[in-house]
Amino acid sequence: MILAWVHDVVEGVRSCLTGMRTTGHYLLENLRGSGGATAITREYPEQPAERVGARQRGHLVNDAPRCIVCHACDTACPVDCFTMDGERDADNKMRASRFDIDLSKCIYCGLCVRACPTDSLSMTPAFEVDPRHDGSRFLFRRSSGQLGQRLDAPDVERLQRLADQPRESLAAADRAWLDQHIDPNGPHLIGMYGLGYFTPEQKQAADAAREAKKRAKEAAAAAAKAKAAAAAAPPPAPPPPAGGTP
Amino acid sequence: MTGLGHAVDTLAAWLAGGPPGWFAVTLAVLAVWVAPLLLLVFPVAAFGQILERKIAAAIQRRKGPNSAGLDGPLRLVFRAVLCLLPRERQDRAFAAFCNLVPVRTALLWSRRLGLGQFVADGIKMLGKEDIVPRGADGAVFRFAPYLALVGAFLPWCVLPFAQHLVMLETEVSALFVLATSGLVVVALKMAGWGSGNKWSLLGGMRAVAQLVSYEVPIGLAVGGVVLWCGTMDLHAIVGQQYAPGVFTLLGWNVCQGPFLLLLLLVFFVAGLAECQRSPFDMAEAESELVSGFNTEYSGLRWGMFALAEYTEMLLIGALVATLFLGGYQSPIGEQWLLLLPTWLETLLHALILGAKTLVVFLLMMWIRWTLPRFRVDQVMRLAWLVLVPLALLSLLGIAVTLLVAGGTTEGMAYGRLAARPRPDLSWLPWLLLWIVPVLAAVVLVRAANARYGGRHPALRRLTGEGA
Amino acid sequence: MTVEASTPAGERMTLNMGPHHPATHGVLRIVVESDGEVVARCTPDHGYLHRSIEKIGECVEWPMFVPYTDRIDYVCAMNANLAYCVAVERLLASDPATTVVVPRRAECIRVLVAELNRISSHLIAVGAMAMDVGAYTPFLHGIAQREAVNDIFEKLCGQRLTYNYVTIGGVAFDLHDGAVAEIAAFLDQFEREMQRFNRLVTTNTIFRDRCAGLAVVDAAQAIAWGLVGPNLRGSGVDFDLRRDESYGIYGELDVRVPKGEAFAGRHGRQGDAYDRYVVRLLEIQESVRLCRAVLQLLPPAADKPADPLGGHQAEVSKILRKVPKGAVHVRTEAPRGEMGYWIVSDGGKVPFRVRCRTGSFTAAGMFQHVMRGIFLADVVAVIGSFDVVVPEIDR
Amino acid sequence: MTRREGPGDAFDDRIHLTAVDEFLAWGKEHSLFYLLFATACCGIELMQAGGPRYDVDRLGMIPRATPRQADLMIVAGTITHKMASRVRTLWEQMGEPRWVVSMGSCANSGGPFSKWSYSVLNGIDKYVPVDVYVPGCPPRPEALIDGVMALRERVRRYRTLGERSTEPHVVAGHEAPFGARCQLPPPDAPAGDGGRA
Amino acid sequence: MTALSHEQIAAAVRSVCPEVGDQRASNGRPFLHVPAAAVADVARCLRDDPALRFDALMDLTAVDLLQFPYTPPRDDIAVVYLLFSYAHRHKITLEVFAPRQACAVPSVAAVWPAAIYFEREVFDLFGVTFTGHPQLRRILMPDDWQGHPLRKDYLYPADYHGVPHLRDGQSFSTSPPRAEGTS
Repeated sequence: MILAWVHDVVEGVRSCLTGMRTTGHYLLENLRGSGGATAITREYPEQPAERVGARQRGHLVNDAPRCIVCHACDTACPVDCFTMDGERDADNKMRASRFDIDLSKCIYCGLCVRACPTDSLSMTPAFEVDPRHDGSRFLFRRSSGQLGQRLDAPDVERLQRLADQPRESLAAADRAWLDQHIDPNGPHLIGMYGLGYFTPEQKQAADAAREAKKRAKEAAAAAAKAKAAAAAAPPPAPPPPAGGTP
Repeated sequence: MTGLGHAVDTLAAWLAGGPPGWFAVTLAVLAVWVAPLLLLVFPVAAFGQILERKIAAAIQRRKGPNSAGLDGPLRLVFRAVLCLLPRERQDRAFAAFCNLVPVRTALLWSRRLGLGQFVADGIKMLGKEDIVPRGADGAVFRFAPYLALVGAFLPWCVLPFAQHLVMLETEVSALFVLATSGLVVVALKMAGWGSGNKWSLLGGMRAVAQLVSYEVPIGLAVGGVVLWCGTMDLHAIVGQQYAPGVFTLLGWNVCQGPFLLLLLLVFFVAGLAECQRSPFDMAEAESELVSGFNTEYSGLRWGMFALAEYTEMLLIGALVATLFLGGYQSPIGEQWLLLLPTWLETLLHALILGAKTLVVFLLMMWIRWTLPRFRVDQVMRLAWLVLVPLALLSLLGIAVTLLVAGGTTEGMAYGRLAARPRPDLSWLPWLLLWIVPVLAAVVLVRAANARYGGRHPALRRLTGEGA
Repeated sequence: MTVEASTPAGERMTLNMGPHHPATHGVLRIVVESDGEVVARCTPDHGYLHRSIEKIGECVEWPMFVPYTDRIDYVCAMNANLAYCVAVERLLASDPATTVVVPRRAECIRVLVAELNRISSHLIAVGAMAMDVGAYTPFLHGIAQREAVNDIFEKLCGQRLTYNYVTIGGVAFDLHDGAVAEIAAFLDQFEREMQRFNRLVTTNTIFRDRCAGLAVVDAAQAIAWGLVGPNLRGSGVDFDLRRDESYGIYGELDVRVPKGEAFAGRHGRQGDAYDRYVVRLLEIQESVRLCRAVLQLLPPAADKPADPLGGHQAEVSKILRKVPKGAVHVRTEAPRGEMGYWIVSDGGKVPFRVRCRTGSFTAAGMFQHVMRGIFLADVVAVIGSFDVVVPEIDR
Repeated sequence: MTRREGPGDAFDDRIHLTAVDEFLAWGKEHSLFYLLFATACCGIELMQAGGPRYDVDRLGMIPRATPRQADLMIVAGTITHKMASRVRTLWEQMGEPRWVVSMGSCANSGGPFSKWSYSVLNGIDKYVPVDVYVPGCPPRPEALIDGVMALRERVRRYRTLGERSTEPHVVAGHEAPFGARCQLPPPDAPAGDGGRA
Repeated sequence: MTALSHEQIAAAVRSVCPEVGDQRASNGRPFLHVPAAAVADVARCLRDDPALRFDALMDLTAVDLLQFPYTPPRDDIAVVYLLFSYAHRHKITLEVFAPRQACAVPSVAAVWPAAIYFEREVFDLFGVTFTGHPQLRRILMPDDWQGHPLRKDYLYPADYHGVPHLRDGQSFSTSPPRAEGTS
């Protein structure tokens, strides 16, 4: 029994000393400083954040000019964080007129990036979101009622301009306008990426051009049809009686 | 320095004209002794927290606090000095001042070393809401931190800092230390009970059980020293440890045979437990009891508990130094130190004691960040089944040594301390005193190892011993 | 080692441990009926993190569920991804028309990342256990090692925790440039660091004595209570799905299975908390060995670097529009033991039922059985030794 | 302590009150003890942030297990309906001044569980006022530190002695351009059986 | 250690409980259909028979068959027992149909203690009552939660204790419809 006691005490002391040797090793290494130090701290705010690799998923951004509004991302997204509108431009190609990503919902899973056929969606390594640094990537909180509101380029400019001023110094009209468009307590954190891709004039022009094209196409089709009808000698079968079933 | 005692007397006499005499004496003692001591011990204890965080960081491969420098307090001072200038000018002046190269360097280093951290922590605690929970016993809850501070502070009164720097010279100062440090028990119990929280209550209970148990090995360890030195006066114990010659450290108690060395270990371990340090921090075991007895404390009151803990750590360090490591004596060439002018000698002695305390203090931190925590029953088992038997064994050994030694001989006079009788040990018994118990211990350990063997092979593989 | 509670049931103190308690690994709540320091009875209360992932499985399409598997067990998301993907592949294989063949390189990468993630998961497990027992430093050293794994994963797939890397039919990306050398270098230094870790805490007598003889579960009990993985092996049952029901290329690898052998010697018993802890450490060693073996097996990358894994992802997503009708139960060995997916498909693009059986759930079921007559301080050690991760219990 | 009102008061600019306030705010800023409160995935990243690589101790942040001693609650992870009242209780147990960081998509808005889940609270801001939202799923520890730095900006403007500031919420690691005071939800949260206890 | 085939196991079970039916799922996975009343006896037999020795309950879960393309359609709740034998290394799947309205199944918690939690979970999420269970109460959802969420006809709550469940702007309030593509 005494031997067991002695063994326990001695082993206890020895193992504690072993532990202290291990920590002492770290202690000395790190107190000595850079040489041989095992401290792996990155002093983030002072030093820039580490960019580990190109695949890093810091933030989701959409390169709006390349987006064709195919909704592939929308379909692939498990959380439905996209809100997008598309418009046809002069060449009858789809372009994003609005592409919002609710960053408060986004789970950075990358499924949309994999689904994107034009590679317009991508994950950036940067995770800091600074609305003041990049106007094309702008974050607002909005309430659900405001989600449906459409902001055009001048609106966004106005939003950005007013953003840098303290609220107290704003005119009442401006303040009201803002309250109408964003809500700091709103649940949706919306990154407005492709905002205002069309100015109203551009949109009008594009619509007009597309309309003209469509009309021309229809006219051509009608002409072709008429020609074909004229060419076909036997008259078509009699139409079914009106009303379908008696 | 009897001068200080005179100062107390003079002040008391001067004050005695007005208020009643006891009040004057109290006031005088407060002014001359307590205030400076408070001003010395508590900032050091607060600084100990930063030290601890830095050490923990180094052990854990981190950097530790390095963003809070002294610029905050400095700006306050600046604003106070330039209070008549408009704010912008103050700012400009401050920026210009901070841009001076030496100031900038100093601020940079203060930040790197985290010097401002404990200022910031203290300031924050000051501004923190002082919560007394609804279910708490208000008076007990509020009073407990003060009591803890008092308990941690009182033992310092009898500690000899230098030959001439003892606040209270009594014949029974060792007993005084043991008695007053027991106040902390009450404080912790009050905190635990008064909080009206089950975790606090459990923490308080644990604290009481642990502290009361560990008073026993501590008492036995002190008793061993008292037995060896033949006095209960801490200052006399320090004087007893004086040895002539270059290597003054040969006279220290710790060199007086393996039993006193063992007692040092017992005292140190029990001291760790007394100040609730890991591995004995069951009373505030974070992963078990949320925060133990101080779960409900916020702000400054919590800060007081933390301060009390660090003060007590310092105290244990100082006691280890005083009882076993020659107190304020220098390890080599002590007799030359006595030839210096009194003020210089006092200063050096205080610094030496501080250094010894610091070493023990650092050791406690090192242990804290290395070892896991004991369980309740293990703590008790350690106290009663390991430390107490070891202490008793040492006491027995010391007693036998004293018997075997051929009576007593007149020791050395040390400074203003008179010579005291000491056990008559010539070199051969001294050598035997070391060799015989150590040999016995080695034999016992080898036998135990042979009987119970080593670890499981898998564990050896894990630690790389097998390879 | 159990202690009898002497106070009668009516006079005991009821302690609410959690849902916010520093040692309950998240939001586990355990109602402890204690007689002073002794636990007389404890009742776990779950569901504080019940996120209805199984319901979500019935709502989202087959590939869209993969990110959710990350969140079933975020400590080892790769293994969780793998479990689901293997199950879906097994389901697809029931019809030759929809069978998906995973390219060999992808299989190797899967095993590689699964084993790396097992390492990092066990690091959390053992580190957290050490922290619960009061040693904070080993936990942070474990975290430091985990950072290295995270770095590798972040380079590989861009995320540090919820990877969404293993996909149905393969993996999302090929290994990044220099990955093999990087992983090999990591493994080397990791082994050295683990030795220091073990010297610091595993062989520490205080730690050992706190875990030895604590919450002993013998083999029959472990099986009956449905313990799996390291908890089961800690009780001495020699069973590992990687070896005994191998999936992927585990069949080609020589998986050695450590099991509990009363590592604490005369202080402990087989199946105590210390055994479970040490088995995890031994599994870390085994995973290191497996990683090295896989690196040897790894076939060269395909010619087209952008499309390295057979280029059948588009095809797979087409297949996943119409998954054959039927049910499948596939279990894989995650760090917390068997992760069994019971998947029912009604032939559509959305699963009809996704059931995920996890190791922590049954381990948590065992709590009220083993947490009786132990000390209050041991409650956290027991939780740590079973290595429960709360979302795995609650899902 | 009384304080003169009025924006243009020169006395305010010079008197020590502001200086002391500034000093107190400096202390708070550099000593944000955070509540050790982690529910899900983000909790692991929170641990990693406290770990050697990111080391928030550097910024004077140490974890506290009890809400009484914490200044900052980092809501890391999914909050379910069952848990939400506990979060509220914890928040109520913290002493003033206190701050809340919502970490990750789940705490911000329910994130991946906002659409199909029946049991997840869609955003912790329904229960406690949030100062900083950190996006990410989970956010990198660096992103968390980024959010904490934004919070420190906010703490710097906290006035202990003078008038309390009416700062807007902070969004995504940076302050919202415009904001109102944080509005507390009605304290209807059932007390449950002790959130922390 | 001799692993038995599915047919052998089925035969052994049928000798205890003749009503046990056998079915092969479309992907070739065999089930044993056990009448609800007999499941505890069958379970005991499966565990205790030395040739079978199903000592482990791998999983116990349920499927709501309400929208499953069965012909004819049925709305039962199928409780599924996945058994494994560590001794013999063989597996079997039991399926029990419990009628939707009064779904009660005998508990197997006395046979495999692991079932305590599994059955509580199935009770919580599917509303299947396990008779003879020692502590049958909700395990994941709060005690005052309405309904059993994993049933296919479960209605999402509008709020819980006054806190709205749905984000403003979310519109659905019923169980999500089956996506197209299902038959």
